[in-house]
Amino acid sequence: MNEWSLIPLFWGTLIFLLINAFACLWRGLAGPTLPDRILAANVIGTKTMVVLVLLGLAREQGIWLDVALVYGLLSFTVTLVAGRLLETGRLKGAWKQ
Amino acid sequence: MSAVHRWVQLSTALFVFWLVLSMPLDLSDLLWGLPAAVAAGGLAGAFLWREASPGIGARRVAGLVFYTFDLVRQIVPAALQVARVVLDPALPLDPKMIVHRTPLDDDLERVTLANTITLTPGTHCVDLDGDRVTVHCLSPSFAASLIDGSLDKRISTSIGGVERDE
Amino acid sequence: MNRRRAGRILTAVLIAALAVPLMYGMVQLPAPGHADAPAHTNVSAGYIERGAELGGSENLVTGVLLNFRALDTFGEVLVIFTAWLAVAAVAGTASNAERDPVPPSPVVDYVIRLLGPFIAIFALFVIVNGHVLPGGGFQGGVLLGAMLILLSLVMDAETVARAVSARSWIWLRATGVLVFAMVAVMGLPLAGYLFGLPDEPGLRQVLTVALELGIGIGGGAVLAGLFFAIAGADRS
Amino acid sequence: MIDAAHALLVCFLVIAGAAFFFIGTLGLLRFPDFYTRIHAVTKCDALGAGLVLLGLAIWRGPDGEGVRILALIALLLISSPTAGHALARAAFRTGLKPWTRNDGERDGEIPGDASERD
Repeated sequence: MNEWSLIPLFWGTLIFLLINAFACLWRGLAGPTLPDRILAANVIGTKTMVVLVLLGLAREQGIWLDVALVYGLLSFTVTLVAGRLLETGRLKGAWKQ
Repeated sequence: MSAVHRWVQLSTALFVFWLVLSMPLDLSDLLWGLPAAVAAGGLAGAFLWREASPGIGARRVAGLVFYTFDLVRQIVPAALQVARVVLDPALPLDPKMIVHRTPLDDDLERVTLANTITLTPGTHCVDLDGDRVTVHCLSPSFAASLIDGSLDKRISTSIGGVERDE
Repeated sequence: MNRRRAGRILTAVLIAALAVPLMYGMVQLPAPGHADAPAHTNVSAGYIERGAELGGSENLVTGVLLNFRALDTFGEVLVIFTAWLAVAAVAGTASNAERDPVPPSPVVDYVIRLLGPFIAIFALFVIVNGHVLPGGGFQGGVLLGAMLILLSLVMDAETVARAVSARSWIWLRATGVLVFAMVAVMGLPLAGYLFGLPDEPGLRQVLTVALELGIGIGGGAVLAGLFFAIAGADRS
Repeated sequence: MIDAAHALLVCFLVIAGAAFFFIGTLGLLRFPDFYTRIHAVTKCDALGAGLVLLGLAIWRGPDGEGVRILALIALLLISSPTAGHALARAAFRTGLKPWTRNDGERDGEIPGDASERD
């Protein structure tokens, strides 16, 4: 359908995002506070999600999209649970008003 | 709004989502999707939205889609401003915490306000408690549209509307 | 201090050293189902030729997992359930949640309530389509577990107790094992041996999806149960 | 001609998204404290991922995958600010003090060097 192939662009973007994600690891390593580290993990999660979608399109395999959706949801869960752990100092089965 | 109405509303939204997931469609997708959506919608209505509905009807969905485009139009120029701050070697930051009292009184409107503040470059919603919104801004100039109330007004015209969907 | 720093740098180097070959390996992965892939040139030729016909599933992996190697998969489901039993025995089940000082943010509360049913539908979609697409019970179970964990952040204890009593949690967690055992025994009259699936394609598909649903629901409940047990043990 | 314009639009969106990702990374590494970092990160990530995914959705056209990418964008637009807000609120409620201009000037500290705050 497309006479122009954009696959090289996708691979380039993918590699660029991976380099970015590795740079973000520095903040996760250096901190200095716990929220900073959680934030770094969150950022890397978003980048990974986009990388998964790019990988799916570059390799013409639609299943990566579902993987990306699952990954995005899990990364969201991790950030919220980590934030809640930070906020209350403990994890809880249920919250009671 | 009655429980049955809520059930139908939630299940319809879930069924549409199922159809989006299973494109291209065939008959077995419909056969599996319908009971799954009805069951999940019923459970959600019974346990998650027992006291109230999410407050999203067809009109509000349209309003939200419209609002999203509006939001993107606001975000891009402000993002460029923040980009300038990040790239500036001197980092011209002057962070401030401000408290804003919002006239919006509906859950969805307040959540939209908080997420709009967070997505708008230069401001970040730190806490939402009743009508008190605590906002961290990179410099006071970024919060102008929040303080003068034009953000609240824009949200209430897009998704508040003259009459509620409920 | 210096040793700690050195340890950190060493860790970072080791992780990078691990990540680079992993990424290289992932790019080198042959396309799924490609005939030249090393995994496919030997034994699996037979699977590829007759797997779809004998396995009772459009997806070869699912056919192998749920039919040819059903006993192995049954073992995996048992292992997951046993893991929860062991953790629950050591850590307790944390059913008596006490008052939590900080209420969750209204934004988080609203968004989780809004997204929760959609996550559940997506999980069911992954489970039900496991026989066509890669994925299936275990992955859908992870999603269900994530949804339960998310909901537990914003739901109050009474609603949770009303939705699922402590007793039915145990049955939910055992769903995978129970469904598997049932299908295994049903194989005796239907096909003449344990784990046998009948020849009729429609019935075969229903049984496969039932297995996937059992794995998914049981797995999700077990995952959430592990989280709750560990979370409960943390607050001394 | 249509094809060329289509491809150029996709190129533009993907590259613009990648640029925002880069700015977000830079902000995460350069900004002086947690609150300012989370600013850079939530915005640039949501916008960067949104633009890249929008470009990809346009490239795929209105088939199953294109629509699924749109669903992914919708998820991102809801989840990303919510996660950012939850994290900032957790930090705020546990008493993490925001950095202000005066701190930097008083200590003669270079913004971006946060090694003293713990």
